[in-house]
Amino acid sequence: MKTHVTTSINDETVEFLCEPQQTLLHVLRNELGLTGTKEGCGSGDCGACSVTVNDRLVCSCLVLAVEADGAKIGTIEGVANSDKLHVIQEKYLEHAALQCGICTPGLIVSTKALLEENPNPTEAEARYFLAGNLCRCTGYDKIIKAVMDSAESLRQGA
Amino acid sequence: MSEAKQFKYIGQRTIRPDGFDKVTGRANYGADLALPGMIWGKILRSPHAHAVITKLDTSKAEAHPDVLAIARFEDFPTVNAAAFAEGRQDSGLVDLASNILANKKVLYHGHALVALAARTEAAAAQALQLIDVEYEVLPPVMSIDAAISDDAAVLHEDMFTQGLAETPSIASNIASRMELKKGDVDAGFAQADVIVEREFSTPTVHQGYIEPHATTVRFDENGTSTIWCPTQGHFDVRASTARLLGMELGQLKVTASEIGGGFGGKTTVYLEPVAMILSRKAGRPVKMVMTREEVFRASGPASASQSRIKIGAKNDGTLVAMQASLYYEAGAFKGSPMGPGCMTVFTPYDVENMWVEGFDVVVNKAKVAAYRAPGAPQAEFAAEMVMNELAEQLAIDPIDFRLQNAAKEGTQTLYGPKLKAVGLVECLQAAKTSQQYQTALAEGEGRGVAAGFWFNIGGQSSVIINMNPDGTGTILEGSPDIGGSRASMQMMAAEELGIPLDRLSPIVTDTEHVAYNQTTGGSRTTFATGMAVVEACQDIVAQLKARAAAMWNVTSEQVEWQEGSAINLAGEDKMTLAEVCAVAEKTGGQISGRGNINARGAGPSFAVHLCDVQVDRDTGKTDVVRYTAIQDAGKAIHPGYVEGQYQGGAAQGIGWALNEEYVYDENGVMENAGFLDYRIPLASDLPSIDTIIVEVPNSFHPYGVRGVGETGIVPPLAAVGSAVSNAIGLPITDLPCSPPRVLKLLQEADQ
Amino acid sequence: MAEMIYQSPKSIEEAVNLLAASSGSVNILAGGTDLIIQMQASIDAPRVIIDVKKIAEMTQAELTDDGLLLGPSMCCAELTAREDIKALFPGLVESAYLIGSSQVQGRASVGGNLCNSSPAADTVPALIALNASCQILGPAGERTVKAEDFVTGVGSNCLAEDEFLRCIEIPRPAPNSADAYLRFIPRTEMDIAVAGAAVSLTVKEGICSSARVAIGAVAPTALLVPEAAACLVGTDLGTADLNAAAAAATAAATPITDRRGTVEFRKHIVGVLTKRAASIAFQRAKGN
Amino acid sequence: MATLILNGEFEKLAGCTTILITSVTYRGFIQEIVNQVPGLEADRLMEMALAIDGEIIHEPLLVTIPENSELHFVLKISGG
Repeated sequence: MKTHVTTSINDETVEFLCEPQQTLLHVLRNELGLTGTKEGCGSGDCGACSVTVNDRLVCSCLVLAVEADGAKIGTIEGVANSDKLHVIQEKYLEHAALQCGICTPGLIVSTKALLEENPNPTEAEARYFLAGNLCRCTGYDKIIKAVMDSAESLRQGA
Repeated sequence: MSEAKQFKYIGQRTIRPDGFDKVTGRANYGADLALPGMIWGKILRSPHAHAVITKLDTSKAEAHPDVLAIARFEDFPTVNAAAFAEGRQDSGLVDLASNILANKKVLYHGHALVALAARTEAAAAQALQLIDVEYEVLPPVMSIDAAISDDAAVLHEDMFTQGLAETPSIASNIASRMELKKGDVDAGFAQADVIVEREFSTPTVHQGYIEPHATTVRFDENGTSTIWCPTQGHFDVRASTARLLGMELGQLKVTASEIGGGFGGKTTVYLEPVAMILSRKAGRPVKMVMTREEVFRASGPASASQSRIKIGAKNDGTLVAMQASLYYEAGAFKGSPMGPGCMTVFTPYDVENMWVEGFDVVVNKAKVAAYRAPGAPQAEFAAEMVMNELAEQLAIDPIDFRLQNAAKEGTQTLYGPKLKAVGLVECLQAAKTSQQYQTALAEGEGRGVAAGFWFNIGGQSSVIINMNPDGTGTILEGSPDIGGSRASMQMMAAEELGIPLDRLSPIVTDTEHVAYNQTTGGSRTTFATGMAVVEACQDIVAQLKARAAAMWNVTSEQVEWQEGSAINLAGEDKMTLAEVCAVAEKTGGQISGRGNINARGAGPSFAVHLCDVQVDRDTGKTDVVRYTAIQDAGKAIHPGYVEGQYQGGAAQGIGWALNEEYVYDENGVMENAGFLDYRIPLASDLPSIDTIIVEVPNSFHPYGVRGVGETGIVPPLAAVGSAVSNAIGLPITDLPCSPPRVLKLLQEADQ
Repeated sequence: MAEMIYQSPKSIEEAVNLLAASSGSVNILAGGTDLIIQMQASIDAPRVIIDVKKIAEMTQAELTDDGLLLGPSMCCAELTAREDIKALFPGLVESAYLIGSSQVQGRASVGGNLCNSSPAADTVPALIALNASCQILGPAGERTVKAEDFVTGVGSNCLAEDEFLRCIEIPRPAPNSADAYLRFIPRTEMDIAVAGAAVSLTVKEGICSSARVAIGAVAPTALLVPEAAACLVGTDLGTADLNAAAAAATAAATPITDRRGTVEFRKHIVGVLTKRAASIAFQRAKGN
Repeated sequence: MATLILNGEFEKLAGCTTILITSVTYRGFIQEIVNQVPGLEADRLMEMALAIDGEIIHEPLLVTIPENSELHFVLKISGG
């Protein structure tokens, strides 16, 4: 029996029907067409599906879609303000912090969560906070530089 | 040549043209496409590593109300069992088919048996349970030693070792042997004051791309069938699928989606031909997506290897002889990268006497695929470990030791040609003066140095550039962009035409809009497709000059192209590119440039890596504390993405050296088929990886480009291995240097 | 696939009644970081899912004069952000911080970690070392079980089908007390513990006056190891004392060999961790 | 006159390490080898890439072989 869910995704009210065992990731991608959130493992080990639920960073593959009822969901599609990129997105591009780009949406959502929680992280804190976001292309160096540079700009109110 | 000339865009750190879509989540990857009426395909996989299929009954599944199609080996029209028996099929095609849908025998745990398509993903998963299979289980052959032993179970009754003086009459698990030699190694070793000989092993590892294989296909009876998939080579996906299904190339359009990592692992097909069979039978579009577990069990990992290396030197540090025996696991079907392994193992050194033999061995593991400089990391790991041990015995600095024997222009390689200008010496010198090498080691730290070589390739690339009336242009290329190559195509075109970057949009188009392009691999794209882009631009410039000449009523010879404008040498006139395009209508129609080439003269590249580690002697755990990757790029078009290739290769190599390995149980079942227990490096596992770009131009490329994608994974295995060895004061011979293995070495040494 | 029902009670009472009413395959959903993976993996998923995160008490933590009343479903990210709790129980907070990634800590909870009852659960040794007890609620009423008795085997615990974990109580430590938890993994993050050790102790005039040592991932359940604690009590944790405690932990361990480590490796490592965790707790208790 | 240098299996089959080549076309070059060394089959040779003075050419069908050049057969490399 499908359940009716009313939720907020990137500050827009969204309603959908889902099976109780469907994950939030599955519904975002396959029912709502929000494919910016990626699936790399389906077991919470890669972070490609990172979203925020009530402003807390989670793997959407480890959240049931029904749990979204009455909650506030944030996805990569909501990070930029229409065509105006968020500072973090600009810094990822400036620092060449992506190659294939499949991990990038998850990393940007996680970086945003990190900097909202800790606006002035050390490099080590950034590396540990982002340990759940696997990237196989970059060796992380440019990602971390982009994160530190984003933090700097945001502190200066960019 | 590139040294002299000042560039406007080449060498700048521009913003990649595909960047906006990738940071906003708009970019569409393999699993992101949904078609109207689409159904879901899933695959039943073998629970045994080695078995004969005695019964395969799909009738119950076919009866399931939601199941619309079933696919099995017999559904490959051009590769049926009969043709196989009569030996009419080339074995490559049969192996390809038998790997994606098993034929009579399953050869590894996870081997695809049969596929079905159902209305929903859940129904497809459920229906798989209804398929009735019976097996006669055979003993799994899980290592090179087991595979080559006389009493080994034979995987393929029709496989007789190739490359021997005479082909044996008894089938074995050794697919082929190769031998390369120059000079006389025995005479060489006779002159040696010091000889080091050791045996090494490396485990089965996976490329570990974050995006699982996925595809969405639609079979069209009367028109063009379509495939959407993440691949390094959509033209080759088209070729394989067409051959397996007996289709004409013109009946099949393949679109390369954005690709979430490949590293060589997405250069072949697994799902696409199977999905096409299902779509043809069901008359509906079919989508298939591998789970992460399926990716580990049934895509193409990289060969495990065993090797024996013997190197001799004189007391003054001169190398006199190098000898290697290299064994590579191919997985279930022949075709490991043993050949390139033999050809690369000693290439960094200019030594008179060399002898190398290699063996391609089949085992009950997934068929290997390419992985970044395929074959080279395993072989050069072993060679470089011995080089460092020799340097230590000779009490010579390991960089000086390599400098003394380094390959350079004119060096006769073991694999054939003499080297043209290469940058190994420059890389070694840069390493010597690097900040890391100048930094003293702290208590308990160890340092490792290693060199690495990879050929790089050229090959076929086809590019079309269409100019618009307003002077903007579209670059149509057919090389899937796995690391930012669209940025370098845009930069090279803007440089050639002399117009701003944002006037040109590079697009990786489908198989219908440009002619054949070889797969993105072999570090060929910025080199070869870049050459095609330059050729297409030169084609356009010639036309622009002719059009301007027509407007001025002079000959083309009287027109010169300077910084994006036509100049009339006969007068004062000048027309910008946009102005010429605007009058194209009057001067003979719109302007397109074409560059269809088969690029030669790929520039070999060398790298040198430095690794410092700290080893916890109580637990055997290694932390990488400093790392520097130095490599000859020939010319870095976009330094940011060149550094990214160095850093990415280094990170993968560090993972290979420290923690990555397939762990199998006694039945040949992989026990760690997930990112939880197949441990690729995390952000918190790595220090910042410093890079030094060396530029010794490749004379065959208009900008001096060499490939940079692969060489960076070659040195890390020995750089890390030697650093650990240096830290614990014991030899390292087997990868990975995981904590239990290192602790065991320390404990054995204490007793 | 079996029809599944999702319930999200708003009160403890509602949860008790739902649990009593739903016979057969029923699961409590806390963070779901284990349950949801199990659900996706198995064809026959549980028929009833009771999500307890919408019950306020289940996700709150209160420090009283007696100690900590921890809502079992408070996510680790929220727990590790609580400086007041960290000040009293640094080892427990460390163990919660070590569970999975930032993303997983946004969901996973100490109660979920207990109820999933994995031998490698990071917070369980920490709870045992802190002498924690578990308030269990069912139709028959409430009962209390010591943390070391809660988990009964690999993936099994003392909860009856109609019971659930309502609260975790941790007594307020005596003055000059501290705890520490260490685990060993091959990488720096993300892995499942190969071995873990938690030590909680009290110091009087530079001497360890009382201690509890618990080890994880080296037996079917996390173990309290009094023999190891005995090696510490009455000492200033000199090298010999620490080595004795390590040896006792190694002796108490009965691990298995699997893809994450061999018997020999795990027995050795749990000793090393016990030694190191004891030193850290000792330094903390002495206030440096 | 160009010099073909043989290695590995080809050297074994040929029983020599160098062959002098007079033809300037690839087709003639292959024919010349087969004539001189019956052990070497044209098909096998034409599966290989050809290196002319160090430049590796995967599809040499239309090359002209320069005077005094050094030639090697090289296994075709694909890469990752």
